[in-house]
Amino acid sequence: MDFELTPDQQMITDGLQRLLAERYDFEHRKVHLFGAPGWSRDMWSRYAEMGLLGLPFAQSDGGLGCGPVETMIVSEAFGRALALEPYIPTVLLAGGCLRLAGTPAQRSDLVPRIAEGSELLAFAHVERQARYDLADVTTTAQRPTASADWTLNGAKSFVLHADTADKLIVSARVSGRQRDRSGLALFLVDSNAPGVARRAYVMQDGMRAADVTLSNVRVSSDALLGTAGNALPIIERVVDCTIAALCAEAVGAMTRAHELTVEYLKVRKQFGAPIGSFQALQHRAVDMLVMIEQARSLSMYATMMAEEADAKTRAQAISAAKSYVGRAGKLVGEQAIQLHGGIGVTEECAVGHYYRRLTMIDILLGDSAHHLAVVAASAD
Amino acid sequence: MDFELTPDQQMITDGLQRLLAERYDFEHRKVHLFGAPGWSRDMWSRYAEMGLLGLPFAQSDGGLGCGPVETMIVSEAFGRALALEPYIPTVLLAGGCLRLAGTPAQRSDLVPRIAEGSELLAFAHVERQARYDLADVTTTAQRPTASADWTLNGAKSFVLHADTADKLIVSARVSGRQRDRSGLALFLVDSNAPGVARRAYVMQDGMRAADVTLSNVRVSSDALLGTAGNALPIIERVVDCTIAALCAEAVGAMTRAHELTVEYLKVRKQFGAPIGSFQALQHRAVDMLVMIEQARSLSMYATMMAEEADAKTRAQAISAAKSYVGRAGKLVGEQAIQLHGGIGVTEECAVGHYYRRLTMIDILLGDSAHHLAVVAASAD
Amino acid sequence: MDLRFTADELAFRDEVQQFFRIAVPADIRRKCVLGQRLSKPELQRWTRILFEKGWATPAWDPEWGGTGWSPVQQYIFKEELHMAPAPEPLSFNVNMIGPVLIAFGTDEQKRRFLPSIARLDYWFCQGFSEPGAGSDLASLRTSARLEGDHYMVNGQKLWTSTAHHAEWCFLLVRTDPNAKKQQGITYLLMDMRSPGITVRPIVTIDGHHETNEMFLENVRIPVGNRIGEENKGWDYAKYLLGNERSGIARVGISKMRVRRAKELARNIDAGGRPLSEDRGFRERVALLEIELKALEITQMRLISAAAPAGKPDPKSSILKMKGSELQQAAAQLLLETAGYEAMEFDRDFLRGAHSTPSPHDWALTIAPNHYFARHVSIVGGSNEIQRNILAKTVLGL
Amino acid sequence: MDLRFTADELAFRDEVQQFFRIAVPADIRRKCVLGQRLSKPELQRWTRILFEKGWATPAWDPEWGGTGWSPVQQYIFKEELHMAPAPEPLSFNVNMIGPVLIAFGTDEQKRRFLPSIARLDYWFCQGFSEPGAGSDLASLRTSARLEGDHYMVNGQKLWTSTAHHAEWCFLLVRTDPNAKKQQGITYLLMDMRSPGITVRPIVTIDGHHETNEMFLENVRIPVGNRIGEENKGWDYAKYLLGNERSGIARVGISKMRVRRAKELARNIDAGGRPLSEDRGFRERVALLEIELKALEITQMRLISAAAPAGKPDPKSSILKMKGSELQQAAAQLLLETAGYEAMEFDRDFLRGAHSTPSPHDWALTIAPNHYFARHVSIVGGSNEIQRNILAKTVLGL
Repeated sequence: MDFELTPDQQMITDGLQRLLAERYDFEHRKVHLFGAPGWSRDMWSRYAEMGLLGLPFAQSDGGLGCGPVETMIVSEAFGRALALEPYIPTVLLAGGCLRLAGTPAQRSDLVPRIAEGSELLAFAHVERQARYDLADVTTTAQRPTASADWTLNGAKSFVLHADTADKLIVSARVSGRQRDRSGLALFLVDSNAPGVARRAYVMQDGMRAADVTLSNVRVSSDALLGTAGNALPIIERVVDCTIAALCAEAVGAMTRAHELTVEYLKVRKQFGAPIGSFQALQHRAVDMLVMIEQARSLSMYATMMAEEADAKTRAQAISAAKSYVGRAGKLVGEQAIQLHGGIGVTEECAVGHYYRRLTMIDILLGDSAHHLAVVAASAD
Repeated sequence: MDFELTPDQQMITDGLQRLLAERYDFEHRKVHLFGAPGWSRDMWSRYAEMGLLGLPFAQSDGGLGCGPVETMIVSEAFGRALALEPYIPTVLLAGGCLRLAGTPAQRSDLVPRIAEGSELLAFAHVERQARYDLADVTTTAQRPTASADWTLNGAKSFVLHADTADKLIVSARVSGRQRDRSGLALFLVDSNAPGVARRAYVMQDGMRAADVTLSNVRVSSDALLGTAGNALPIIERVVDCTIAALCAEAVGAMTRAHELTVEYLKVRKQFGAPIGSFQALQHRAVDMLVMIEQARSLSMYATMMAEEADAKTRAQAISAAKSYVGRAGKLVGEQAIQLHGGIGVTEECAVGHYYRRLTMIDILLGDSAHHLAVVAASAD
Repeated sequence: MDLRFTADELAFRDEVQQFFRIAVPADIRRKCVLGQRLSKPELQRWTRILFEKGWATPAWDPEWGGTGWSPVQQYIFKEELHMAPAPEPLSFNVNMIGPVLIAFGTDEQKRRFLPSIARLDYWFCQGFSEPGAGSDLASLRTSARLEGDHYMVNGQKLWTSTAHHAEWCFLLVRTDPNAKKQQGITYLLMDMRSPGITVRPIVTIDGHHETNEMFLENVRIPVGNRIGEENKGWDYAKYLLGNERSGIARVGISKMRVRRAKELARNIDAGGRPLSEDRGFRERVALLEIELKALEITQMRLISAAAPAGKPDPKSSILKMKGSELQQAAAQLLLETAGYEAMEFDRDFLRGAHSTPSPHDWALTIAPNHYFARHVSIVGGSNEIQRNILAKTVLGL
Repeated sequence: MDLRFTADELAFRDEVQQFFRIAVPADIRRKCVLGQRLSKPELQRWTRILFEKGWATPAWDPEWGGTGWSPVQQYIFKEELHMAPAPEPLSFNVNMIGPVLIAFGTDEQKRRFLPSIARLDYWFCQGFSEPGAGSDLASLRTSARLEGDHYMVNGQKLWTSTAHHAEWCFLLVRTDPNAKKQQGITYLLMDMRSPGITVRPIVTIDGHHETNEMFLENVRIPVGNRIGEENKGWDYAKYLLGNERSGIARVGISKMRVRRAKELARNIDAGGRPLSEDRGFRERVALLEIELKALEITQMRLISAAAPAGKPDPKSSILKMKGSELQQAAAQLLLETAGYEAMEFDRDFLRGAHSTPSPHDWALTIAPNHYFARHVSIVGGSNEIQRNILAKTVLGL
């Protein structure tokens, strides 16, 4: 048992936190948020320079060969800063599929360009009717013969940062029925390929996304990642790793929202005293602290279990963490607003933005109610 | 809509509260609690004199012909005083069966004696394996011919105040399988009849109960209440009415525990000030108040719905009330203890006794988790 | 004791339901169903429909446009309005300045203002809070100096919601800087066209502009626009607190949200079955519905407990606290129901700007309204302040 | 960073498990499983088994009988002890007076007391709280006047748990009535056979007698039984607060309760199916297990964050708070599991007096232990005090 960061990990933390402190305060972020493309290409280059974009990829593919702990560190820092960049879709979701299922050719083509920041990816998996069921896919991939091109048809929704992505990794059904566990495959699709249409929009937390429709989109057989029909276990691993990162991001966001709240309690005066001198508010701030520390512990737990080989053990740990952290994030965000009073519900105040992000994190890849039910169903 | 008590109802309230204030304070109660039979025969006579024991029975049978509102008033007062007498088994449970299913002969025989306090009854229904499933009965009643005596065999548990009861109303199965809704019947059985054995014990809240075994107990055909095989709807009505009364009792207990706590907050000093001057404790006391007021509202709701003819509507309302009140009672009791500090966990302090009773009320006739599940399952 | 409505009350409810069924314009009803915000002309249109019916200001003294309804009838009316759903009349006008004018205004003021307030010809906003005076409202510092027949007003107000729509503002100002906090405050009516007023928008967490900050620089307010006596303004403002017992819990709004969540859940697939059949979802719905039933009855109990007119019942703080918590919980239930569907942000749709309906419109306001629901436990005396009030007044701590 | 145990730590855990499997006497283990209270001879018997193994006082300085284990090893030991289940060694001896003697006692005191404390030849109780000094412990008033070579002690102590078993008592007394509250307090060791001590039982909410009030009338305590300096007793008492980080959350106890509830639920029928398959039950179990997993890691994080010896880490208040809440929640889960079965009260069984097992024994201690669990959020600094500490020391409020 060891809670220390290695010197390399400490270097990543220090470097990234310094960068974000200098260049990603609330005012900088506002500029990115309201500008195009809704995030900072400059920061993206800096992340690349720091090596963050190649972090989880094998060194042989052009990455840094790091693991979930490094991803946790980075995600937590992004959570503190409410960073808007497409790290999750490019590096963790689509990047994860590429890492786990990509052919050597695909990896050697794409990983260096992801790592240097010149290639953006998105993961087009979720469909409207699926809710949180990862197996629920109706998009189809068909081909007349084993060597022919694939033709993709279907609709994907809530595809994070698909608006700016150069390539999409699309899940599609090559066999089976709507919610069958087998029969899924992953394809690398150019975002501008004929038949790909994207409806872009802003999400509640300012992040960008798009709905993607695929109408007779043709891709060649070397666009296939892994083996056709067996993609679901890959998708589940990728999603579990990403949930661990989302938990860390939430912990970063909660921690910062709590810090801002405690600072506010010290300076805001009412009835002739700092409101932080009122015991009921002090205890509220303490309850937030306890919840954050518990969430931090579970974020670490998820990180440790993110690459657990046994899928059931892994999924249960990940769901345990997500169910707690999702709920804790919301509660901490709500109390941060409440303790700020009126100012807390304005767009000028940072805590509201943390709350919006924390709310989206709860929803993304399954909300706390969903994951609690998963744990309850699968526990011994 | 009308929340006023009628003059008659007000008279019952005033009279009973005065009686209990004079003769049922904590010290009096202790004497009853540790003496035999674990409650006060003197108080029982006084309840009889006030008419409380004949309250719900028809005037033509020798009762007062009152309804659930009067039962609520009485139960709430008993809750405040933590009264130990066998009101629930005699008047509400067994009394309810008699009222709803008894033959004219049975009613004219027993009701006057119940009302005058000379006859005690218990309701032997629950069996160990049944948990909260009212239809789960394995005790059997058999007879060779339609006019012959019945023979009862089986085991009943947690029979409230069966130790002192003169007669038991026993549920038994005349047909069907363990959890079938049909096939139940109710029988009036003398507590001392051959084959009836009672193992008496004290419950956690100081109330008395017994486990009852029936070994070839023979009763004549006029011991049957109502029609053989159709008792479950009667049992459900009786239980629902009793749950409404339990809710009122809990509200009385919560209210008193809260009053004691607020009084203690005003007199107990630490750090040179009454602890009631600390805001965190003030807010806790307020949260208790809010919960009690909500529980009081649902107790009224249960009272109003206790005699609703439509069984589903009635059961849903009753379960809604019990699920909230059961949980609220526990939470209020816990906070009452917490705000009392160390003294709160001693037997000398009243709040612990309220907590013990509130805990038993939560369990009796189905705990809050059970009733929430009932509401969730049956809601539109 | 009988918790059921009487036959008369049931008949009244039918009448109210029937009216709402017919009278709410289809476009306005649709916005309410979808959780969109109304424009000023829309709310005016609806208020005038109510006014024509004589139901724009039920709680007012009948002499000045009230209906003379019993508290139970008023409660039924509000519930049915929320459940219709129909827009709530402007609270600043109907619940705040109207009753204050009726209680403390001169006959001339009443004649001049009340009809326009009831018809929403005059839209009032509230100038109470200030940057340094939130929960501690009595520490407000906006000053008013009497100069001949007018007050000269200087200062800054915060949270002046709908100031950008308003023709008038009811305003608390400090007229005696030397008096004790609550004394020395005066209650004025300010024409929003007066020179020296600057209104700056504040965008809230839902992305919407509804509230503002307001700067007052040498604004002249005629003495005739003063309510009651100088330095007694705090009493008039306080008159409202705890006085508005019916409807403060807004149970109808929460019930409507829960109803909508249940309806939506029937058509949402969760792992091959409708979400509405999921045990966890059903238990969360049940918990909320039970608490709402309780609050409904608690509210009726407080309403029917006869309290002297104008005397605030401190227990109404329970309604405010619990009501706001349940509004938030109901908004959370809707969010949970929508899941991913709630993630898309569309500021224009929230304002009701889109004209062409899309199949996923239904989810677009759910997250913003859920975010904005955080404000209900803050405005009008935060829930912490309500707990302070209850601890002091009800528990004697 | 690696949250897994190292191979060495795993080997250590196996060793500890193996020891508990063999060393806990069957009758004592059975009482632990059933939640019964141990008698004095039983705890002595068990303590001596630990002592023989060298594991009676792991956290003490190795010079005085400690094992020299790492914090992680100590944590593993406590967890496995709770999960075995095996009785916890007397906390007054092992966690309280032992460490204080080691830190502040004279060599003579150490030699005289420590071995007997470790073997439970001396049973110590704690004389800190008083009727007027609970959360505000420093306001204690029991007086000690120096008269030649002994102190003359007068006063009243409260919550002197196990005083009726104890040979000795560690006591806080006021030696300087004029000094500021925390100053003027002295730390003494009192022989319980001294004349002038009256111990009166206090029965607690579980119906059990474990704690007492204690009256001291002209009790003579030799100066040689003073710990450290006169008037510095508060510092020695405070040394313990927050110092006992491993095990304070008692996660093992909660885990054992949850495990037992799950086992029981497999054989409890709920409407025709095992309770263990009920979704609601399973979700409540899951919520608890998730929080326990979190607390386990939080505890490890705090333990492994190197803190200067003797310097309390204020964050250990988190462990105390959350740990007590979860112990209570786990006791509630057991109660919910038992349902009606928990209603029977049997004081003798709780004491372990029954010798003939009955099929329903398993439920008899569940309610009393659940009631008694309320005390864990009160003793050792109530959870409200813990929140005060965290607000001040960690948040700077």
